[in-house]
Amino acid sequence: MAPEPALRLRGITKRYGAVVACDRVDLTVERGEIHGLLGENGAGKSTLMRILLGLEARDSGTVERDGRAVTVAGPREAAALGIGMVHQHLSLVDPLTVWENVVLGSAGPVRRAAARAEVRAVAERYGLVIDPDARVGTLSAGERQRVELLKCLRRDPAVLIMDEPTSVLTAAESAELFTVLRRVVAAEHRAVVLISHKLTEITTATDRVTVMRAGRVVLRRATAATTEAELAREMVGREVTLGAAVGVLPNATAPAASAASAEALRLAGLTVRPGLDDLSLTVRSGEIVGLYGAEGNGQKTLGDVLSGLTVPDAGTVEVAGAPVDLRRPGALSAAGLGIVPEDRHHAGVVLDLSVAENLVLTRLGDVSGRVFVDRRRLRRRVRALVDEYGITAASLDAPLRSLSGGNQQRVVLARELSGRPRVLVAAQPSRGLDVGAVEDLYARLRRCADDGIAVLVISTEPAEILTLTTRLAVIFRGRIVGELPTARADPERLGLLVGGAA
Amino acid sequence: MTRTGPWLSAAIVAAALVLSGLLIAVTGGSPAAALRALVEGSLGDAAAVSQTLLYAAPLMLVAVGTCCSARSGAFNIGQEGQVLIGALAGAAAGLRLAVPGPALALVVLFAAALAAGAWAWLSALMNRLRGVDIAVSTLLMTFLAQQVVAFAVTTPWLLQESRWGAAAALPQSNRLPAGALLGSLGDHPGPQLNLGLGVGLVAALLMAVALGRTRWGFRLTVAGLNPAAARHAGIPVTAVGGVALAVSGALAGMAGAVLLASPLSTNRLQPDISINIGWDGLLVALIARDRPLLTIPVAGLFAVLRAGGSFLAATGVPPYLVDVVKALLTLAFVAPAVLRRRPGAA
Amino acid sequence: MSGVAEDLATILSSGIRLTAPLVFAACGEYVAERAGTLNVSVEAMMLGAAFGAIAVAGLTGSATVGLLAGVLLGALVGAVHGALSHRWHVNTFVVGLVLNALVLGLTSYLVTVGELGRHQVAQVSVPVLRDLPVLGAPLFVERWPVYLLLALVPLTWWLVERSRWGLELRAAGENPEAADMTGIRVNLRRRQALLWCGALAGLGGAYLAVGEVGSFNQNMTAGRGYLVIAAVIFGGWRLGRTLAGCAVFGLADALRLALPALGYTVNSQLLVSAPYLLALLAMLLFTTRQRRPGALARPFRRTS
Amino acid sequence: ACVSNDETAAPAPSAAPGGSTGTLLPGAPDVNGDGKVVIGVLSPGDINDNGYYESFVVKAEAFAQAQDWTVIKRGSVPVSEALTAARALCRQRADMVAIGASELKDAIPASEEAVCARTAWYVPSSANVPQTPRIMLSSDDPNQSMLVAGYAAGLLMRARNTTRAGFVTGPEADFTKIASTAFLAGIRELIPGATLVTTYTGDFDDSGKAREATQAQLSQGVGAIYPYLGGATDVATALANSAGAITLTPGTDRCASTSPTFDVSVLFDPGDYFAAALQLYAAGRLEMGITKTWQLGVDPYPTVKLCKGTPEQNADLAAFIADIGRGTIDPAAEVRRLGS
Ligand SMILES: Nc1ncnc2c1ncn2[C@@H]1O[C@H](COP(=O)(O)OP(=O)(O)OP(=O)(O)O)[C@@H](O)[C@H]1O
Ligand SMILES: Nc1ncnc2c1ncn2[C@@H]1O[C@H](COP(=O)(O)OP(=O)(O)OP(=O)(O)O)[C@@H](O)[C@H]1O
Ligand SMILES: [Mg+2]
Ligand SMILES: [Mg+2]
Repeated sequence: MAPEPALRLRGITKRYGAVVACDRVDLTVERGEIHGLLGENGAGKSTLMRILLGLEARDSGTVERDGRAVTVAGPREAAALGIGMVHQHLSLVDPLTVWENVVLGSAGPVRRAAARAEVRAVAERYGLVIDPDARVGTLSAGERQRVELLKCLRRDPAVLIMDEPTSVLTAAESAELFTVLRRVVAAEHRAVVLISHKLTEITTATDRVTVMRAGRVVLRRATAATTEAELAREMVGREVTLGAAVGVLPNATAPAASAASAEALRLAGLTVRPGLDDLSLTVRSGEIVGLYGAEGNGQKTLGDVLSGLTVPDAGTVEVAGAPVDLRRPGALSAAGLGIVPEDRHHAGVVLDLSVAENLVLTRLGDVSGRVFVDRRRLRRRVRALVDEYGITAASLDAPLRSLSGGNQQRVVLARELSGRPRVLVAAQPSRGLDVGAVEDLYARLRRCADDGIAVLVISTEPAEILTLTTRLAVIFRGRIVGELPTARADPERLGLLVGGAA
Repeated sequence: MTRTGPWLSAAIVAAALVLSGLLIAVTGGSPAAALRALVEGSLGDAAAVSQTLLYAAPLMLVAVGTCCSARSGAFNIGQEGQVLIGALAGAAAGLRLAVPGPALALVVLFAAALAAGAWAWLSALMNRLRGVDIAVSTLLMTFLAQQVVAFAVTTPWLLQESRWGAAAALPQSNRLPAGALLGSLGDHPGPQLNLGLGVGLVAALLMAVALGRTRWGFRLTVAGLNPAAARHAGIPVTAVGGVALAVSGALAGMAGAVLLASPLSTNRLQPDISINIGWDGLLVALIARDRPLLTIPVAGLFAVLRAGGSFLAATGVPPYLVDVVKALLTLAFVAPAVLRRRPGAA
Repeated sequence: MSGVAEDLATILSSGIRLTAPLVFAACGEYVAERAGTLNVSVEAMMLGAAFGAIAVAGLTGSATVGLLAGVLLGALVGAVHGALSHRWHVNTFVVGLVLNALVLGLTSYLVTVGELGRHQVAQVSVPVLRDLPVLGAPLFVERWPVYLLLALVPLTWWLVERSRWGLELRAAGENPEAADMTGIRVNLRRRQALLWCGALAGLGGAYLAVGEVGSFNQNMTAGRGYLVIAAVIFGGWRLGRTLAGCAVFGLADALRLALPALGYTVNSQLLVSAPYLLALLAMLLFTTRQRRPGALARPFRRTS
Repeated sequence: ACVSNDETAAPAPSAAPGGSTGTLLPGAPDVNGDGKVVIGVLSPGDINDNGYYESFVVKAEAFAQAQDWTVIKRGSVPVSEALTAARALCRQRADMVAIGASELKDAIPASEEAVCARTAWYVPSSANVPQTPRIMLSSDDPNQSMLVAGYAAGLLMRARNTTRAGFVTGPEADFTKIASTAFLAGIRELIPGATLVTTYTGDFDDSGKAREATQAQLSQGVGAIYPYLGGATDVATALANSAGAITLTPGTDRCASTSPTFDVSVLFDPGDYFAAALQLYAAGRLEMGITKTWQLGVDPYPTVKLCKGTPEQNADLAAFIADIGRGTIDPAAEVRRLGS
């Protein structure tokens, strides 16, 4: 008789309010296979895995391990069932050492010597070299990822879930990781679920693949029987050229900025330790420049600098030819730089304030006298913005928290553009947006460029970069390692650059 | 927000009161008599109401200040010390400055606000320079303030009371001159309205307007709710927090001056001049959910307990009961807020 | 010269007696803070326990039973604090201050109701060792609960630094989100840490009552709980330095009380404020080297 | 821009005149004529301290109970709330407001107010409270009792051949300094080279600290300990007992106490003075506007007694007390001569 699959999910459904993150999802993972799980942002992949791990309660559906229906109350129970996960957002505790982090989730007494020896042994077995006594806070992104892997592998999981494990790794590191995974699967007969946005990775490393879209499974196939083009099409829901994988207007219509147009944003020698290392970049008016790179290479720090959250150790930022005093709060905004931050909840909006208040957050001076906020002027302005950007909200006074992600994003964009900036920086702008919203967003960014605004798009998505930008720069370990016109780029070239092989 | 909130609050408050009643009964007292004494002492006649209003004023001032700092995200718990520093500065100004007549009362208020504001701002400074927790430093500085005042009133060349003859001088200052005192409308035992209450009410109103209607208030609120977004929006978060903390300290200091210069005290600086008004004011702000106008009724409630507490002795119930009731009431008011916040957060 | 030795012995033994209650409570507070709770209710734990110890000793006639009751009462305060701030997420400072006010009010109230009397646990003096010069009397003639410290301090260290519970506790105090992902019940660990804190602070308060003093009077802890918080901050969240902080505070007090007898005078206000000043200074001077728990005083609720 | 403190300083004490200028309150003891007699007592200290503050209340209660009067007692009144607390008593129709110690003297202005118009006032003083027409002052001279306390301690110390004594008290305030100085002077009457160690713990009620201060003094070989304390008295005394030191009481007669034990009872018990006043009050003969000055050696209180004195010691002490009573010894001068 055929062995039961290592893992079988049936009819898993999860709702967050009006959002159906997972909609009757079925997923089967056999022993001895690497199973690719694919889907655009917000398709519900992570949610599905969190449910599997017991971090989230499912609304309905069943989970079977080796043919037995199980209930998973939490990560610890999952571990007992042989399910381990390497998280997309690292679950490491910085001040603890590597070995302490590795043994953190297990039970029983802590035996120092044994634990360290074990960490060494596991590390050796999988080729993940690391010092067990190092403090995790001092490690690089790649090393942290290794710790995260070790933490999971140490428990000998029968089912190993990896949520975008390569997003912070170099190409070489990724290749090494897949070798390890291959060995784990072949020799030890484990099952692996690999979540990734990188189509190449999926096609080369997996045996079978499942594609999700908007919470539903739309494709289930042996990897050998599919192509990257098909996967991309299924993921997005329409025919796409790989160069514009997100499925919006092809890039051709974007006007190339003439070299003659003015330099609107000039970053020179920006250094933040750790994070940025002598980063220099120029964006001209009317140009959309993409800053591409694997996650964890300094994009976040750059975003923080341009949001005014971090003062760089060295380097200057010039807007429209004038240097900006970065120590003065709000100086960048005053100089004409608008920014849609990567983590909107963190730096973009105040969830407990109303839609109206969020819309005037950075331009308070425009709607108030010397002392008092002019409510009438505020409402007039806010109503205009809401209409112009098509923001859907129950009322202007509703707390921003009650808006959907797409609408929150629109609020930020509307606010930043309402100041008529010369430069617009958008960090991971499509993250968490559905296709329609992305289309709308891209159209708006293009229009900005057409209006003579210099646009800088910071993104980890090759598709986004290839679709949207006219010129791209690749960031690696906090510095720019290559710049080229987008027309001359293709995914392979980007893949090479991203690993620092410029 | 659900409709059950007020009912739940009422139920839990009732539970707190029943618990206090049980405490009295178990220890051999009469809960009914205690309740009657509390009401009579605080609301029974004109003098009682006047007394209650006298207590309400400094409580309100402390609480209004606490609203301001809490909204900015700076969690000040050193009000008791700030009240003391305010009283100290007020006494020094009132006793040492040769300002004529009622103007001196203003000088006393101003000096108290200035000194306590600066004292509180030190915590903001430590936070800015070395990341010292505001809650921790304001708490520790309360104990320093107590010693500073104790030193001032036991040191003859500072503020210790002038000695007459060979008799012992107590650890206290001289009485403030009449010009330094806050005037009252009416006099004991009739209805008496002290200027201090006016100061408290005006502070509450101004703070409500400032927080709700002005640019400053808006920026402060944003800084408190989301510092990162605030910094991005060009709001100097640490400076705003520092100002809020200083304002909070200044209002607590003013409460100290009101204690010192109103008929509530003996108009001398004494080590126990703050009579826990700082701690209580913090609780008032907490129950009022950091809304300045709500502090008015809540301060009133606490003032009722305080004024009524002085009548408890007659029933044989130890006045410490009032402290127990206050603590239980605070817990009662805080608990439903928690239950209510739950569904929203999911 | 023997005069100097005697003086030293006097100050030392007095210092140990003044330090011991602080050390008990500091071992508790240290654990609570490592788990992420800046617990202000130590004062309530100590005072409640001091009252409970004497009251129960009076009821049962046994000071030892009183001591145990103190431990339980302290833990009870810890449990209430934990439930309020780590189950219902009420601001932990507010909970602490309210509990302090509540316990002070309650004990002051109850102490007026009945006579409590005097109860004291036995003194142990270790033969031979007690005759050592200078250190003999201070170290080897003590009320027996003091010797519990010989086990409790290493136990506290072991629990936090070596046990799984402590590892999880530290993770909960440093990065609750990551700990949660790993399957650690953050708020449960924090509540447990508060229970431990309550039990030990309770032991400290009970020791003060039935060990050192032998009776209870109103507000008898007189701010010792706040001193303990200052000690943990002064110690930069390391157990050794925290206890050193307690010793400094205890010895400073001992010195203040002994100096007049030795013929010196000192400014008492300055000495009384010294611990708080020292704690503030320690924070101002050593911030970079401190191991302040990353999520100290930050509540944890699972959201994503 | 500074003016001197003196502008606001209290007036010089008026010499206490004899009984003749006082006024009798009509209707006493039911001064307010409501058919009940209510005595309101305010104390700045802990009224369960087993000592000075408690005694005041206990004596009042004992007397009132016998007369079927009501007593309202409030302990631990913050000094800054003295006035407020006194007014509250008047509003509760107290016939007499009695103040436990002169720290609460700022309550006195209430006696002039309309609410307290029909109320008798009893205020203890040690020459630091000015006389007003509406209060009865009960005054003693701490120099007298403390000098004699020192003398009594000196008698016992001489017998034991010790010259060092200790004085443990709470805050470092004027009245504690004065007490300690007079105590030392008293010892030196008998032992000219005697020394006194004074330790201020900062708090009359912090037992833990009082104990350590006592311990430090005992280790320095003091032969007599005066725990001039409140709630912490018993703890300090018990420790002194265990070291076999001579002990004295801070105000009340505790010769009968067995745990702890005292060798000298220093009696300046506010309760005794108050009981005497209440006696007059009950008879309607308590006058306001006068000062009753309690003279050591003349009145039964204040006084000092040896709990286990030999007949010679008792006689010595009695003679010394009598000398003070006759005025042959001027305590103030003695304190100036010997106290430093
Ligand atoms: N706690 C939550 N509350 C509300 N909505 C949520 C929550 N968690 C996830 N969602 C929503 O559920 C949907 C699925 O999210 P999920 O994180 O599973 O996406 P994903 O496929 O992992 O995307 P990505 O590729 O960006 O990681 C998204 O629309 C997201 O906004
Ligand atoms: N917690 C909430 N309280 C009140 N209203 C809410 C809440 N969550 C969502 N809503 C409302 O429900 C509506 C639907 O939300 P949903 O997240 O499905 O929007 P959406 O259609 O997916 O938008 P977008 O495409 O912009 O993400 C929104 O308009 C939002 O205002
Ligand atoms: Mg995901
Ligand atoms: Mg009457």
